[in-house]
Amino acid sequence: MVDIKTYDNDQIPAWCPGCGNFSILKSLKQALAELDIPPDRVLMVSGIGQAAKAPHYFRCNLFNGLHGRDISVAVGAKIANHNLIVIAESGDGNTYGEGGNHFIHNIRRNVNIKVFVHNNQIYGLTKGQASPTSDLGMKTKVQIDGVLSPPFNPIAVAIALNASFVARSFSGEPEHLVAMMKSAITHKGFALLDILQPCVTFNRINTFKWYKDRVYKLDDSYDPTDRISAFEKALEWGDRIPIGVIYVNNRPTYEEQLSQLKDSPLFKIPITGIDYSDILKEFR
Amino acid sequence: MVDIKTYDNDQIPAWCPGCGNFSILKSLKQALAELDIPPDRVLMVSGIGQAAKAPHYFRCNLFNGLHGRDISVAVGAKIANHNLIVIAESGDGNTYGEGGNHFIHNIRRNVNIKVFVHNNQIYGLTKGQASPTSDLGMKTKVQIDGVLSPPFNPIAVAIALNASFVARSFSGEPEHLVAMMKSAITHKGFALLDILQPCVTFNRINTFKWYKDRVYKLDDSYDPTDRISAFEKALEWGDRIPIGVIYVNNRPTYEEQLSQLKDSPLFKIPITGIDYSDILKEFR
Amino acid sequence: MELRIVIGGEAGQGIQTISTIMSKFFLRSGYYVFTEQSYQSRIRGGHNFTQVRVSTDPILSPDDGIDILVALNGETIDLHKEEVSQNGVIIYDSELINYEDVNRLFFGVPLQRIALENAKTKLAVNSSACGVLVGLLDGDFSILETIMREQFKDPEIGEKNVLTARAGYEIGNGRKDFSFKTPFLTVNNRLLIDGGSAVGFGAIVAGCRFLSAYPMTPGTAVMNYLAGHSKRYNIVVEQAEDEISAINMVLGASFAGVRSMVTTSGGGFALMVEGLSLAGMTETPCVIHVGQRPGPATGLPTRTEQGELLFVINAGHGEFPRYVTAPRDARDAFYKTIKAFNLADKYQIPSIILTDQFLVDSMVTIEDLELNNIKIERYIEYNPIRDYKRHLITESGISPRALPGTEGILVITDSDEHDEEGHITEDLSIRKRLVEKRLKKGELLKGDVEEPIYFGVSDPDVILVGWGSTYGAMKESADRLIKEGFNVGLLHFSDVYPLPYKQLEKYKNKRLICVEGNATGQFALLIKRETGIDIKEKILKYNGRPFTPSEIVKEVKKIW
Amino acid sequence: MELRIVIGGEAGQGIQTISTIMSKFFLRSGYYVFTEQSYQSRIRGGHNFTQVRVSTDPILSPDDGIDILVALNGETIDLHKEEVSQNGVIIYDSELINYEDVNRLFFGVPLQRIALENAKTKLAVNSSACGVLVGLLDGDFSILETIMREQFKDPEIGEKNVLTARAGYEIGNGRKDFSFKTPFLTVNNRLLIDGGSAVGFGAIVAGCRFLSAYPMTPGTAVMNYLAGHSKRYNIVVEQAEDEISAINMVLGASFAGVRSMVTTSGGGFALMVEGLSLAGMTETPCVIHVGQRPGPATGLPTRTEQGELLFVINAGHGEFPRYVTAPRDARDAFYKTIKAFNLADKYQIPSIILTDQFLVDSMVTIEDLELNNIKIERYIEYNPIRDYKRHLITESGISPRALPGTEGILVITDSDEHDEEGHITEDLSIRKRLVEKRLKKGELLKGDVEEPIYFGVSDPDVILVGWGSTYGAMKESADRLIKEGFNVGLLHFSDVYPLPYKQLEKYKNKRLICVEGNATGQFALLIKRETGIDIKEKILKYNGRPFTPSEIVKEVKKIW
Ligand SMILES: Cc1ncc(C[n+]2csc(CCOP(=O)(O)OP(=O)(O)O)c2C)c(N)n1
Ligand SMILES: Cc1ncc(C[n+]2csc(CCOP(=O)(O)OP(=O)(O)O)c2C)c(N)n1
Ligand code: SF4
Ligand code: SF4
Ligand SMILES: [Mg+2]
Ligand SMILES: [Mg+2]
Repeated sequence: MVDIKTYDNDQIPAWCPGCGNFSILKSLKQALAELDIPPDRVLMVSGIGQAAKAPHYFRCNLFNGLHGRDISVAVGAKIANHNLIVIAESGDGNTYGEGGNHFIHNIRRNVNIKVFVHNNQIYGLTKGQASPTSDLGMKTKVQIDGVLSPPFNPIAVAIALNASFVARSFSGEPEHLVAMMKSAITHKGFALLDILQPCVTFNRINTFKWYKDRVYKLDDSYDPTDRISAFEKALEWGDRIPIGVIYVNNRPTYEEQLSQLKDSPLFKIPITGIDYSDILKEFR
Repeated sequence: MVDIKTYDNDQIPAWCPGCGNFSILKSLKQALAELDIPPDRVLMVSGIGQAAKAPHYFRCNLFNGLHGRDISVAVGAKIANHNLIVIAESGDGNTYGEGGNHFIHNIRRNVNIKVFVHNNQIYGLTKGQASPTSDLGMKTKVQIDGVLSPPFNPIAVAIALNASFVARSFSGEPEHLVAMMKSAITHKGFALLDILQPCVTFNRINTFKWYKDRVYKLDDSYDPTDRISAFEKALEWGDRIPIGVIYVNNRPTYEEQLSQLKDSPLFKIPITGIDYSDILKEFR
Repeated sequence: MELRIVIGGEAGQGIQTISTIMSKFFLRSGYYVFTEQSYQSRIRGGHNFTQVRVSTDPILSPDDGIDILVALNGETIDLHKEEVSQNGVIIYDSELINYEDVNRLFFGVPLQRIALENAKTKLAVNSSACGVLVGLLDGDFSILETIMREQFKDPEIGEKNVLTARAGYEIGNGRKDFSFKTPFLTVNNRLLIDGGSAVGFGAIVAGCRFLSAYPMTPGTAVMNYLAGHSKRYNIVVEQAEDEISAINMVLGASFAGVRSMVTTSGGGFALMVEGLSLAGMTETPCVIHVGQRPGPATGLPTRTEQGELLFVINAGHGEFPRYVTAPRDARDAFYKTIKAFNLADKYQIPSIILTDQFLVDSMVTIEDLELNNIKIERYIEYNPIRDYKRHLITESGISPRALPGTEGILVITDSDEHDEEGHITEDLSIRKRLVEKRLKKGELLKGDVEEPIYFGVSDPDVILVGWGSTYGAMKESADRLIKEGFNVGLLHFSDVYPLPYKQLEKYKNKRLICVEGNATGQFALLIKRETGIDIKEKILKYNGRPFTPSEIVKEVKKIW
Repeated sequence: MELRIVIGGEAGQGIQTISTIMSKFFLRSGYYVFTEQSYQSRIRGGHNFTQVRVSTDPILSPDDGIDILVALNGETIDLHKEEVSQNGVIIYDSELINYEDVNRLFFGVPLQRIALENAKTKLAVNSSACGVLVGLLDGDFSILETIMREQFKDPEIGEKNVLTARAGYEIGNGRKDFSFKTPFLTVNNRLLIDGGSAVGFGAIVAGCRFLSAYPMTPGTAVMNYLAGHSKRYNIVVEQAEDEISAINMVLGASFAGVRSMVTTSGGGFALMVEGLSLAGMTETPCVIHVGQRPGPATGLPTRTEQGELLFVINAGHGEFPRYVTAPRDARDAFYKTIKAFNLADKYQIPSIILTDQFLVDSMVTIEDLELNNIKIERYIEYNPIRDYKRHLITESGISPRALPGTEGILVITDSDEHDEEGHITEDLSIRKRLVEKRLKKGELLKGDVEEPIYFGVSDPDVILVGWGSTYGAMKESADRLIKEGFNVGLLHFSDVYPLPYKQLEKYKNKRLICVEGNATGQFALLIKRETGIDIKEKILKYNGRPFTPSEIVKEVKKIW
């Protein structure tokens, strides 16, 4: 088995002490190790934000791109080399805000990538503005009267888009988190994992305790294949917040449907020594 | 009452004969006339596409902007002058594709604008590529193996986002369409009206007959305030397609929540002759 | 011999079909053809037209004047009859179009009736028109017949259309007073190609195996081309949800090792500008095809302009090198597309292919393409490298490129400023070195750009300076001016950035006139910025239509 | 008298609080202050520092060297001790930082213990540090006390912090060997203002009542400023879902009659480029604040650079006029922001305010702002106009502007090419006239740009040329060089596009040296492109930090 240490590198996290990101970082290392995936097979793609720095603290391949655009990069890379395990890891502002259009359309596209969102319900790196998932009424330097728009519910939206795999976990439940990460990674298709993550510096509402008091694990009696009940479950957000696999819908991935990718990853297909006479004929 | 002719101008529609857009154009004129709204109070905003040309064929104020960005322009204009009736009118590609991020976040924002989408399940103006709402398997010059991604369901997504008003109609049912338009316009809040519209040139699957055979009107027994059953209704798409008001959720509009807009529309508030000594004090 | 045919009518009447069939017909009859399309941003109605210009000599542009006008509606006659030459003719449907003015010029033919009688469908009206044309021109009907049979997959429909065409041919051939004739000349190996297909074919030959784009005229042509050939050549073509996604997908695919491109127009490119900067920062090769059309904003979606030169050269926040080439014709577009891919890989930079609607949509006859000498170089290290650093600082500024997934190494890059390994850094001395590394590549790149073509007399009084798709019209106008005794030369650029300046230096003391398809003289500004040479005289066009040689000749004479 | 204080430590230790309080303290004591911030893109940890430069004469930039180093952690001492001047001092927490090297330079104070003892919280460590500083400098404690009481809304907390500060004061004032003193000088009417607030305040005074933006350093400062004043001044500040939405919302609001702006940085601006072109086409006024930071891509998010000049000038597809101003300091930023709004309305064009992180984040003492003479002109017709045409072709190119909702008229505009009424058109002769109409406004605009400041000897041998936020450092370096006997002048631009060229023409035969905060000499390229003047010598800096006068003096001497 791959040792969890294989994933360590010498970068020092630039996060605040006590930030929920640390446990997410560690959990992902553990999940990858437990799945026996070597670092050179993993490509992490991230956007910009505190969460999006996470992949720098892993030993693995990394494309740290633009704010909100990581899912597109991840999809391109996966199409080019579907042997890679491609994980897009970023924050809630990045993925649900700036990147919202890629979020919704890639759920439809169903490329086999994993999207792990550190959802701290705030813009951390830019010093505490509201994010799409911020609670109503949260006051910030920009939202001086408090947030006016109800929070974006990524789980409900993903279900509305008939996503292939939708789960939620909490950075304060590392065991659960590792399990969710493993399920997401082994799932064949686009997998969304929304991870509740306390931001100790800017989010004074949704604290560790706030989450801890509310989250509960879905048990075996819950059937994640029923779309309507999954939608109902997705709307649960208040005194009780469900964590676990909320919806699964095994549908063909994008890659599977392309005959171009059947024999070999795209990047390996030779591009020289090809006979183009049929094209030339079209021009005559 | 405002005469429907008040809305006519001398522009000649650049649409194909038989296109579903004609009846939508006429229905909106009728809805506005029946609501007794004079043209100079109406601001239509549109993006780019065949549908987005529609406002040129109305006598009213018009900002015909960029592909996919009309909702943002409409929201800005409504904030600046909330006395205007602001309608964003465009196609499915425009609103659900390029404009997807504005679609989802403005549903949350709930500015009192109306979004009328001519949903022909195709990109008309650019000659027939798949749109986000195209049916699985539809073949085009780009989608040579047929569409691989399941269609974007605007109704379900809007409900997942707890939209204020969500309805569907069909260009082939002008009476129903006029009624839906009137409900949307009189509703206080962001109102989405998805209008099924045959494209006689490029969409050979979802023809007038195809829609006609499938659409059915929701009757009084249907309760559009129940979010879960609305979601269930939203998933109905196949042999039977419901039309009508699918979901209503009366929540405060963005404008209502701003004390800045209480006394006067923003554009009327004087900007000269103001005493700035309190600001100067902050710098001393 | 030269012949100018214009086919006009509403969108949806099949103008394009007639012009394509006829262009092929002339090609196979041994003539040179240039076919230019003027169409509106609508699917049905309006007024569209196509000019098919035919010659025994190579031609690279449309020209003013009409010898045969095929009018599919009455409006076409109204709009174009003044342009018809003295010994020209106007072909129109004598049963559908009531046209009063009956003189030698007019040639009424019951085009639709012929179609109905022979093919039992109005749709075959295109075939009757082609038949009439071939007959009128004393062409070889068997060539037309072959083309038609190729065109229709269903042999039965093919047969019907051939019948229709033959009926038209008989009528056309009956009119013996028409002075232009295009009998069969010779068998040749030439190609008939449009700029869009040239870029597309170039991309395929270059090894492009991933294209992501959002439809936008005229960029869509390249997407259609690659999609049409995707099965045979293992190309993945993905329609993105927006242009931002398109460029980012392409960067992901390129990072993972596949030659990748986007295709768009100015408005779509505007949305890719942040991604362009990302390509610069992460040193990820990519190729961007920008088909220009008149702006600002949506502008005139189906028309042509050269209005994006300064925009693409300066686009993107921060400083990084890029290669910009503006192919001068379809042949050049093919080779420059390949060059764009090679330079993108060599320097790990974005390459931009700057065409326009005119180049993309026009068909032209070119001599056979030489595919054997084409070099494809990837500059990728497929074997693991010890202590691999994606952004290693080297003498040239170019770091060895490896792919993620290569066993035993890790490939790391970052949109933030990074160290050589690719990790985010706040070390300002590293910052400085990385800036210099990236810009160094731009210096080297200067050695790879192609100097402009010079054409004309050896000691010219006046030199016309141009770039991109204006080449055909400018070359022909220079030709004509020289024949008329003007002491003129032409300096024409295809690679535009970095700007090749040696030829310019050589001619800098001549009287220079810049000819451009925009309103502000962008190329003149670029030349001034890069060389200090101030071209004060300009011939500018910005109404959405391409230059014609006649027009340039006239303008030059005006200011001579 | 001059004094340079540097406060260093980790992000989150309150460096900014100390520097803000101390800056205010010096302001109210009658000194000029310039406070510059160097911070990393993180919330806690790392190494940040602030320089508070104090003088009896006006100053507009930071400078090299330190007279007092306040070290909140040990790393600060390691990194900065070499810069501390001979008669300087290093203040550090003697109980938390173990520092071996004990000599005259070091001044250990139990800062945290003082805080705990007096305020019962570590957080008050900032107040103890301020107290020590004021004591050491023989400052007027009552001024510090007042500032602190203003700072804390809760009087009890204020009291505790004053207590803490006083304890620090006693310790600081005990050290009498320190040679720099800042006793109370005079009461004055000066302001302490940072560039971000200057733009924000300028916008409010200009009548901006709608701002939409997506957070991005350093643009966010302006959003925060307007949000902070939104209730009092009826401003709507809306955080957009992305930058594309921000610019489009602003265009909607502006179209409907409200002065509106966006604020962002290069990367966010990249996403607004299509919207910029839309503003150009629809002739909708808008103001865009772009705070530059080092690129490409994410680059160094919290650092400074002048790397976006050519980008913003050339951004957008198609051709349309724009106004670009790069304020040279906070005072200029205030007035130029107002000018940007006025010109946007006058010409119905986009105006771009091009600042950078250095300008936005630095605080400076300026003489009182004159608000009475400020002119706000909207150029809007509020009364109905007969046969109103939004894009009427006029002599000047400027069409009368009316607002939608005006009774009896309709306001129509289009991103497609349109006729005078605003309706989409395919008429190519109208196209040509509309292009000319739009560009004509750009010609007129040239009459509104401000010529650069010339400063220096009357017949200089060398002229330093600069633009934007480099002014302070360049002015001071020119000052010093002149004092040292160098025959030097300074030509400094604030309005950069259209480029004012009269002064340049005047000095074009002098030896010019361009000083810029980028790696490619963008302003020199712009000057060459616009005037042909080729500035070959350049002093460029691109490590993310601003110029200092000492540095420029050194570089100039090197190449003199
Ligand atoms: C195009 C663009 N816009 C804005 C930014 C500035 N920015 C950087 S991170 C961030 C928000 C981060 O929030 P989130 O994604 O939730 O991550 P967190 O820091 O909370 O982990 C923003 C707005 C940017 N880098 N690029
Ligand atoms: C940024 C940008 N990308 C692409 C286009 C090209 N474009 C114009 S209309 C259109 C699609 C139209 O589809 P839809 O919105 O469904 O409208 P329809 O024509 O079907 O009514 C596209 C892709 C554009 N104008 N701008
Ligand atoms: S600001 Fe918040 S999210 Fe960012 S590192 Fe600190 S605690 Fe974590
Ligand atoms: S292409 Fe389709 S949508 Fe467009 S006008 Fe024609 S029928 Fe209507
Ligand atoms: Mg966050
Ligand atoms: Mg459509």
